[in-house]
Amino acid sequence: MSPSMIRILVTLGALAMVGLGLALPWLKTPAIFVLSYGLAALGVVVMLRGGQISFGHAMYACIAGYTVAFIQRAHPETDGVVLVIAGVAAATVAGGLIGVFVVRYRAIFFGMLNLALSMVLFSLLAKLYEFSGGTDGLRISRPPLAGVTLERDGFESVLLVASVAIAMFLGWLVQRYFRSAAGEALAGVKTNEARLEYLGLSAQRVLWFGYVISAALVGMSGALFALVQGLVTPEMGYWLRSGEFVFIAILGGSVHAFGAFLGAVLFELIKLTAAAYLTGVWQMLLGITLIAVILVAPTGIAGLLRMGTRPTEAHR
Amino acid sequence: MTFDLLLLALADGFSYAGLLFLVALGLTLIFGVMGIVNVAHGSFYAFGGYTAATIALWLVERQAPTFVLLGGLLVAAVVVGVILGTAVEAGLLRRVQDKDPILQLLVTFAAFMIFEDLQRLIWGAQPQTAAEIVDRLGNVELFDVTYTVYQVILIPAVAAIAYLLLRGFLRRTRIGKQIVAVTHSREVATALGINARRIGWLTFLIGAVLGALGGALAAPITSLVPGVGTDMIVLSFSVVATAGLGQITGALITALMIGVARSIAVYTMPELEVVVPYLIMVVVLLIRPSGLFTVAQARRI
Amino acid sequence: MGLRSLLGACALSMLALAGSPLALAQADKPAELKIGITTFVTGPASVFGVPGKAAAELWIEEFNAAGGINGVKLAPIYLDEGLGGDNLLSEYRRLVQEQGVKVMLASISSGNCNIIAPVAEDLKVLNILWDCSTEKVLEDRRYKYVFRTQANATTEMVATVLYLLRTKPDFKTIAVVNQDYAWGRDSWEIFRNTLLALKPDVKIVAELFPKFGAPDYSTEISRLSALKPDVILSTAWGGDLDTFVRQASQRGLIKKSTMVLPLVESSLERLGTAVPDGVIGGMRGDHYYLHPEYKDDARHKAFVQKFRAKTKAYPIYPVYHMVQALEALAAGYDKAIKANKGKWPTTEQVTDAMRGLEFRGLTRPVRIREDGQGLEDQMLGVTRTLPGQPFATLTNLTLVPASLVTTPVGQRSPEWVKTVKPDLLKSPAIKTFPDAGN
Amino acid sequence: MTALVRTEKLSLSFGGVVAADAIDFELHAGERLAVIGANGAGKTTFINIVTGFLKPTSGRIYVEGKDVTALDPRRIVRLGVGRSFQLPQLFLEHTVRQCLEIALIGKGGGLGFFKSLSQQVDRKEIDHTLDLVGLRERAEEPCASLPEGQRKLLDVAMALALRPKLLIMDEPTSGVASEDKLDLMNAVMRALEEQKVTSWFVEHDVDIVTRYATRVAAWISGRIAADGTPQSVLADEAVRREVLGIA
Repeated sequence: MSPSMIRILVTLGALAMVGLGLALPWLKTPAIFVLSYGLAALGVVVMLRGGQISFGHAMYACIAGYTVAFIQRAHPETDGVVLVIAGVAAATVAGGLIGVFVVRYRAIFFGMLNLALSMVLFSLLAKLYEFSGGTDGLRISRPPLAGVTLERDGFESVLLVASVAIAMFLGWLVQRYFRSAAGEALAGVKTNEARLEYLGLSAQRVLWFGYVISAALVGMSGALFALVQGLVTPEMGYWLRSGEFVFIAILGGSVHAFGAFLGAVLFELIKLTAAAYLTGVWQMLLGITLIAVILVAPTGIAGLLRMGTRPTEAHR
Repeated sequence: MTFDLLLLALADGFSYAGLLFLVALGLTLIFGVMGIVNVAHGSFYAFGGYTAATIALWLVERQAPTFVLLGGLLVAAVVVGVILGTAVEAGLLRRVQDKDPILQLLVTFAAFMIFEDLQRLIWGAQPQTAAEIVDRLGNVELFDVTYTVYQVILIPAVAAIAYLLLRGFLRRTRIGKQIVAVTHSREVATALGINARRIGWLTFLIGAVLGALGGALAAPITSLVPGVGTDMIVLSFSVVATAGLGQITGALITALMIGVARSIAVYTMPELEVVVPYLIMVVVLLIRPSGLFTVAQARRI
Repeated sequence: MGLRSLLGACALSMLALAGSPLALAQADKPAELKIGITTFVTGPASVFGVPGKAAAELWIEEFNAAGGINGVKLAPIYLDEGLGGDNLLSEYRRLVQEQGVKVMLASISSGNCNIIAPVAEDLKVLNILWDCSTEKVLEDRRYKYVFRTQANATTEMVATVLYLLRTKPDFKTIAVVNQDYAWGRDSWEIFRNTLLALKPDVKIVAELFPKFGAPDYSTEISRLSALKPDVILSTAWGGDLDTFVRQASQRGLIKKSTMVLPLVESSLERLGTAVPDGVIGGMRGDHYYLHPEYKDDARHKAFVQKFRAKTKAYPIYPVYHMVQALEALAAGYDKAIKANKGKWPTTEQVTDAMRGLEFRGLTRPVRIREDGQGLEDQMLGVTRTLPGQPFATLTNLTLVPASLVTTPVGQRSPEWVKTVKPDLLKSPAIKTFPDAGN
Repeated sequence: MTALVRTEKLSLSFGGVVAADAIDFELHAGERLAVIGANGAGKTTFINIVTGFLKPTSGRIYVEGKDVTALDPRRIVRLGVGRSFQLPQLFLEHTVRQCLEIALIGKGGGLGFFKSLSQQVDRKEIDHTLDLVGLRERAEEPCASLPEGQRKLLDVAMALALRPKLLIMDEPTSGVASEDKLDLMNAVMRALEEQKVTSWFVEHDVDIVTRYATRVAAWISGRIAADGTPQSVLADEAVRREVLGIA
């Protein structure tokens, strides 16, 4: 699929999302959740490009979400834009610090260390009731957006349009990153780290940049999620949530940045279908889908649609 | 904390560690041979528990003697381990064995999701248990505190027996030695004429039975509810990672360490109880990236 | 969302984009009244959700057979709370905004009630908090569209303290083992403050909050056995309560200390003979199939029988809560229709009617205050396993009127419970039922 | 004149096995060193130590007089020591051209995040390197589709792209059909000649050693048993017995 085709597809998808959301108000929240999950999966995709899988990335969504909640608790009138920026910043800084340690690890060890860290965060948030509200979490009331106080409907419309714009912009940015020196080197970490070192490049440094970028993306996801749900809970950082992000990333495929959003749409569709028609078996449905994708299309939907421009992806 | 309390904490810790160890043992064994972290292991635990509760209930209704009840738990573990283990290994993992390890891990994750719903479809949402066994085995007193024989004696004993049997099996039998060989190097073992595929399947079954045995032994003391495997998988995972993947004795020591640390936390700083296993795991992994008991291997190009 | 509705949605959005606004016509009297019911079908709280759902199915079937509300039948749509807050929110909105649901019964989880209440207000949909107990949701904010047809945590905990002090006035030490989430923490805070207001010399020797869904309480039980408190409180429920009670009973802890288990009624049948005699137990209201005032009431008795036939179990409190919510809904519509001179009311007319509404579920009548909070009387008792019975019965039952133990409108529970006076213990409104011949 | 590479009593042992035994070694600019020795004699281990991949138990390594003993491979690479591998180390998900582009990241502008890598690096330079090793025609193909010989060439080309002063090649002709070995070595040596790169290669084929090397070092059990002109080393009795297997 040519880049211009992808551009048209993405634009159409974005328009459809905004159009549907505005026409059918009940679709707004699922649409924002899709974008939020897509952003988080995009963060996971960045790590997958580097050949690393993290079963703890939801902790960055959690960090961003709680940052939003804490700031709002301290300063109730804080603008939503500021809250989101602060949330992303907190996740990014945390990613930078944690990254220094975790980029020394590879494969299952990388995954485990991230998992362990996220479980420490999860357990602490669940336990420190006075501080974090325990497992019930903290409420977030509707903040003004760019100085304007809105009713729920308007607020959600603005949030939807903003999320679409953010997702498009970040997706484009990440795709640029994949093609840049740092991004190609990241893919090099996956296929041949030793060679990278023998080219005078630090695989750890390359991976660290990727890690920070992925933390920021998941952080953005968490901040949006917190605003639209109006509540943050430790559940946002539980390992199952991280697993869902990985799930979506694999579903979408890591050959193109926008694959993550396709994955998120499919994921949400399955969940909503199951909720509406097959109560109680949504996990089974998701599990079967995942196995089918791995067996039939290991490069995900993006791979099926040949969104990757690399020849190898077509050759596989 | 007084000495008495420390002993009480040890008694609690041992019993907790016993269950944790059985589950972790299965997980680490499977990793050693297959190189896969099996997320569906949590489901083996849950299914083992539910099946044991069902069998125990049926036996109690028929006034079965205590040793039959205990045998029932064992049967449940073996049946569940063999059926689910075969389903996951032969039904799924074999089809993806030449794929990216990330995808292999995700296949077990998918299996876990499917089992979660399956388990609820079979046993419903009401809590289930097999408490009768505990009552029959009676109590012991320790510093004026009553303990159940089941918890402070039977569970640690079963864990110890499982450990010794497994170690003996791996060291002394032909198949056991083959398993060890595959753990060290699949290629070399295959070159030596070992059927690595069969060994993989067998190990997976043993691992699955151990996971299910953990659940079956938990059934008399816990209430089985949907989601019971979800926490167990990450907890046993932290034992395995802290010990070092594939380390059997390491898993035993780590399970004891986590079990005792956790119960000491309940006595001294209850707020930290849940965090303890994960804190230990993070600290250990930061200092010794491949776990406490793994011997570092030379890198090759 | 299925493919069909997605396609429909696409078509609709095209229309919308083409500039034809969707006019939502207000039919005078609908063919049926769609109501959304959120309940746990999955997850640990399905111990409440599944019986609650069964109750709804049973009640609605009968109600529709009898003609519904003025000939309008109820059409329930069930949502699974086990999907998690974000999905519940999406589904909730889909029901209201796409399916045209006018009344929502949501929800069991206090966390979900907190998420949903402000949404209901924004969507202008009548929402009945049918089972959650957090007192905060209606104390923190005044809602127009949100009501609770049962008591809240304050009512339940203050009544429990009263019963404990009346039954066992001389205890010196207490320990708590609650689940580590809002209900466990908040219920303890209310209980503790009330207790200290009524009996300041009580010593709290341990506050344990094992995590929600903990598989094992043996360490906590060892510690409590070493501490030997006179009273042990646990507001745990479901599998957690089962495990705790079973382990405490196996290890003799229950014989050493008096247990106070405000939600034990919902576990009695499952626990069988594991519950020893002498445990102080509650039922989140006055819901008991052996309610001394209603056990022979024809409607109650028939319902218990039908429920047992359907589920092979005795009804537990969420079953009664579900019936209360549905009865309140029916009564609210009836009242609004009368006020509207027989015409089908708007949602706003129903919400007006709900305030001050008095209705009866299967046990004592409940009145809804102007802040939306229901006044539901509380009953507590002491466990006793009668010979030949497969599970324990609550005896020595005492009914505490809700008006005595509920935070007055406009006040907040944390402050109010500190002002409770000891003479409350002797209030003549508290009614004790002598056990007849057993 | 300072040696390009010098080692001082370089030793490495693991688990009781001595892989490098107090090796003193020097390599000067302009030399073409061939290293011979039986499998397990320590040839590759020595390369791994010199390039920083393995750390010696004792001893020191100098590159142009600078002590590099504690440095990582990438720092040593930056001092002008390039390396190719017995098993070609390629980026198998990339094309031939992209492999070289990645190779040039360190040289041209570092880790950019926004500008496309193919625009960041000098296309002509890559074309030139591809011409040198004769891979220009396959530039846009995925490197996973190359036959072994061309993979070896690409492996060398990636190291060469950095314009090293010294190129260490670990068995450049292994795994290549014998009739293609000379073509491959010709292409490699032509490229090295053109860029005036000193070379050090491990080789088993005596014919290739005599044809291309100006100096030969023979490894036996973690030591350099003989070092000198090809004629003298290949005539050495111990070398003939232990390395070449000629009685």
